Amino acid sequence: MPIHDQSYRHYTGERALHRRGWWVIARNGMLARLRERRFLGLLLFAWSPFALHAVQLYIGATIVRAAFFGASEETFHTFLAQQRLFVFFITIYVGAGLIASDRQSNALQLYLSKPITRNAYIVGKLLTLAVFLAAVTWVPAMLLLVLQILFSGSLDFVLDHPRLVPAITLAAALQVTLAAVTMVALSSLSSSRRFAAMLYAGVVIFAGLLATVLEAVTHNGAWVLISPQNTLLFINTAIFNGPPDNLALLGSAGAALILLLVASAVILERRVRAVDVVA
Amino acid sequence: MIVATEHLSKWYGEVSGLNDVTVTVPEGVTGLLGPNGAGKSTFMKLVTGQLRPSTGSVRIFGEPIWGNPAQYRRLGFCPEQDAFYTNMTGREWIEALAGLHGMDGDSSRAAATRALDAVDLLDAADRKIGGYSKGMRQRIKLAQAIAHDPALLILDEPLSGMDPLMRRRTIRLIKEWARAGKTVVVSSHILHEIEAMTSNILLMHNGRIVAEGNVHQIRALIDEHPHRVWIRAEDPQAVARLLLSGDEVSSVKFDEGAVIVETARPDAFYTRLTSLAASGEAGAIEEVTSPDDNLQAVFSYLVKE
Amino acid sequence: MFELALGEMLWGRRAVFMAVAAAVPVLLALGLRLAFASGSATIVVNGQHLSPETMFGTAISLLYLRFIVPALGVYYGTSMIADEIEDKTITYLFVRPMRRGAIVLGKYLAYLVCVLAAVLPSAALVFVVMVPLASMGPLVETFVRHLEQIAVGIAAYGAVFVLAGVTFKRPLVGGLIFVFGWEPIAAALPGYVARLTVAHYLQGGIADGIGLVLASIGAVLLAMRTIEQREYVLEQ
Amino acid sequence: MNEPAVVLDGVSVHYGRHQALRDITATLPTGAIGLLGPNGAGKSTLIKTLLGLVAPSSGRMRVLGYDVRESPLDVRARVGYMPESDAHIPGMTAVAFVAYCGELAGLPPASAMQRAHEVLFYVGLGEARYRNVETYSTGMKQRIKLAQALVHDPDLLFLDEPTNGMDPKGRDEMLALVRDIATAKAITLIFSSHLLPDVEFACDHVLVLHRGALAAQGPIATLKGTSARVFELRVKGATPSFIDALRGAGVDCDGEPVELMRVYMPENHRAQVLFQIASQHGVQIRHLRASVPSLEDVFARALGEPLEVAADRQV
Repeated sequence: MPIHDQSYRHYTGERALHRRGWWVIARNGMLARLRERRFLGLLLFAWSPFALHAVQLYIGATIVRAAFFGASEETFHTFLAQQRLFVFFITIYVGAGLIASDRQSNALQLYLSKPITRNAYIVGKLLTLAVFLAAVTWVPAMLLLVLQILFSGSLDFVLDHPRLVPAITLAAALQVTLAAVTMVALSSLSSSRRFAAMLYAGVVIFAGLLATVLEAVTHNGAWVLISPQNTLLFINTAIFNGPPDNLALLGSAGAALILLLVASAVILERRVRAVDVVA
Repeated sequence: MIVATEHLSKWYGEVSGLNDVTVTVPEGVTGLLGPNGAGKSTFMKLVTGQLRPSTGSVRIFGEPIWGNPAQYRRLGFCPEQDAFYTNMTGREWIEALAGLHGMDGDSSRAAATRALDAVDLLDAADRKIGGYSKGMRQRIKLAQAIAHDPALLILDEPLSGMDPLMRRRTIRLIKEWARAGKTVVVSSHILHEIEAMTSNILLMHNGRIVAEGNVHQIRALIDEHPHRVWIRAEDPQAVARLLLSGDEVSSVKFDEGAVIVETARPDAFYTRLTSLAASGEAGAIEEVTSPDDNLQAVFSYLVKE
Repeated sequence: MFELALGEMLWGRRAVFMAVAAAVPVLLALGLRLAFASGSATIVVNGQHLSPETMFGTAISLLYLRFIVPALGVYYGTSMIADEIEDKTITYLFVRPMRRGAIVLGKYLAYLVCVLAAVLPSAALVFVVMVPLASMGPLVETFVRHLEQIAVGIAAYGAVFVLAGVTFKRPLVGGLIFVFGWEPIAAALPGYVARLTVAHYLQGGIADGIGLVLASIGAVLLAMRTIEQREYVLEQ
Repeated sequence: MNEPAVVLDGVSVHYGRHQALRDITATLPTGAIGLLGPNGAGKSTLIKTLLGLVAPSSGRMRVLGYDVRESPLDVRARVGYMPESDAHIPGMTAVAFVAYCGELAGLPPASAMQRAHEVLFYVGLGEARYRNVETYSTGMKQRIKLAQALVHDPDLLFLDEPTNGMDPKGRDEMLALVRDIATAKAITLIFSSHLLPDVEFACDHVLVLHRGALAAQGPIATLKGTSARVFELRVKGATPSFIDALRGAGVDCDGEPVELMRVYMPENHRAQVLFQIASQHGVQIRHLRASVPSLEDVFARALGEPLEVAADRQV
């Protein structure tokens, strides 16, 4: 056919039916964020404690052989606790608009009209946030471990502390999952990014404040349960330093976190729908 | 004249919204047309006193509108944007706005009921506007414009979002208001709906008035597009032969069962055609129409992009 | 216009915000009162044992005058007109046969009535809860003085931010910076700088109070004139 | 593809107590189908049900040969959906947005990007394809919604009010696109709109819903039926005596002479009579046409509304 049809042509290429929709969403979400210079600045800033610790390890391993500079299980525990601040900022920066902006621009019905399941959409959005959170918690922590081994020139540090790697992984996983799931759930509640961000910030700060104040005033540890942040800290301490004397509190702390995750899942299931049932 | 402007212009910084418009709007329904960005909404905002003219003047009922709120007693405006107090019910909203016209409790309630009945929203009157469908929101907007029984109505895209039945009912409503002596200016992108309401138009493009008045008169004046007439007849060839004998016809084309004639002098041509059809000389002539004597054609001829 | 504005104040997030602003101090007062009653915690500030009465004085000036009253003023003042413009519902009010200034006046008065009705009782409640019955006598006089300050503060902040709301495009952010950024700094700076804030006159005596009320009326009138002069181009 | 695109068998949908769809049974042929109905008649519910986003309480549906309930993903992979309201994914350029939709529909990244460019040119957004979608005008937003529905080359396309909010030129171009897609590209098209002339221009088959039930269905031509002895007449130089003469000859007419009049011809009369009366009174007949019932009349009749013709007479 000498004159080719310039208008619409049918697609004859490859078409993988059940492509991993969630990976497409996550990858696109992450790339969109990585293009923003401000966010790269935030990520870099989030790695500054890592640099500090690295220098500390270097000094510990070379100059004065002072034990206090060397790594110990506690350094990783405090490192993860310190990263809490950056987890908070990144969760809000990346997470607040994840579903809220889609609702505001009506993108949700576009997503759902594509051959992806609702769960794929939710997992894709969760992954976008979780990957960045892991990048400022688990990844730097493991890197510190590797540095420690390199500097000390022997594997015995890891051998002496067999429980260290699983502990770091578990603690980081808990921190990332809790932040990601709750933030994405809050993001699905409204169509305004700012509202979701304020809600998350309000809950974390207010609950944290209240819990610490009441604990100080009443000298009773149980108040930790009302703030997800403090509960997480309590559990992470248990992970690193072994079970605390008050076992019952540890159990209820675990239950509180699970309850929070389940509640978020229910919110997500109800809010990510093709039809908002208008009475 | 109800609405009159003289050398009216409006500039937003360097962007020109309206450019030296001198126009008068007669009684009855007038269709305000033009592509996006032609200056229609700027024109309406000037006529309803929401914007101050940069140069020139705009008067309704002979008096300027900007900074002269008394005029709003006789003016009803239905804006295009979808903006409401979603927590109020339809009735409450209309009554509150009617109240702002200085009506006391009872008369504003009566006015509200009248207006809601006119737009067929009485049954949904006590539901919150937040729960209204797009079509119902459009009708409640119309209701607030007519509640105080104004003599001049400016409607910006009044039919958008309405379903076909509601469209037809609203078109009939607008024609009734016009018959009842109100002057109505309707802006719309849906040309066949304007045609159903009126044949008096105001065509704008690039901030200027391109044409105003009766569509058919305007069509007749567009000389670079000679008047085209489509005639369905038993024997199109015979009709063509007879018509060619006169000098009004400039070209002839054939369509199955019909002949299409172009003429530069429509009056002379139509008179001859009517008598030819009456005499039956060229056989029976069943239908006569002019495919491009309508708003769509006028619009596309005058608004060349 | 006043009824319409009153109606708008009492539904949706505006009412919630006001209720929270009024309720939080009362809750705090109750919490502290409980703490005192149970005796389990005594708050010692720089060595001197704080009694409830003095607590109440600082609570009023710090909590109300420096935080709640300006916050309400900023939120309602700026959003009064700016919200309607952003939502594009202002058009319906502009095409009514009344001076546009009436819109500002109606809304301002509705704001005054609602906020006074919420904040003053809350302050009274805090007073009753915090100050034990016995030593209430002498304090009543200063309490009334505090209530006046709060009322004038509400009027002043409201007026200033109504004016801001009518003139600027993004008044809320500017307002917040003014209240929580500029005012505390200015108070610390020497000389006349402090005079450039509302807070300064609030602390002052009766003369300053009256001056402030007059200034508020002036601000509202100016806001009314501005809204009549300006053109509000509601972009698509 | 001759087997029907969509088959609905007794489909009903409930939202809590409210019954959105009531036992719909219909077979939609390939080609362009108009989906009509007043607000709240269940149009968007039907589309969402066919997309497998809403589970029907009863009945079965087959779309493009797939059973919607069993393999919703297969259906949505072969279907394109252009939503009614403004819908875009925030913060992306047009070409990135359309390519992203292509990937979500199952195309590998490279093909998705290539298809995105092609489809954007087809809908007339060639030059603006690198601009951010938020900067688009209403007309351009409608076009990009069509582009994202076409990127994965669907066999069935749902268009919800595609010409909404566009100016006349934009609407003509969109309608030309829609007609080209349905006819030249052999893609079946379900076109939901309130603008009946648009539907009439683009579609040849129609489905009318009313309060969740099927009010009418079938090719537009047959639904319209033949024209009664009603003519549209517009004259120039009309005089009252002309009108009386018309009525005298048993030809009833209403409407204002200067506008379009409706003329009811008695059985035995032919059009010639009108011409004769007109020429006797020196009146030019500028427009005389058998008044073919419009899609609006079909719509009104399906919903049990009084016919336009009859309705006008009462006023």
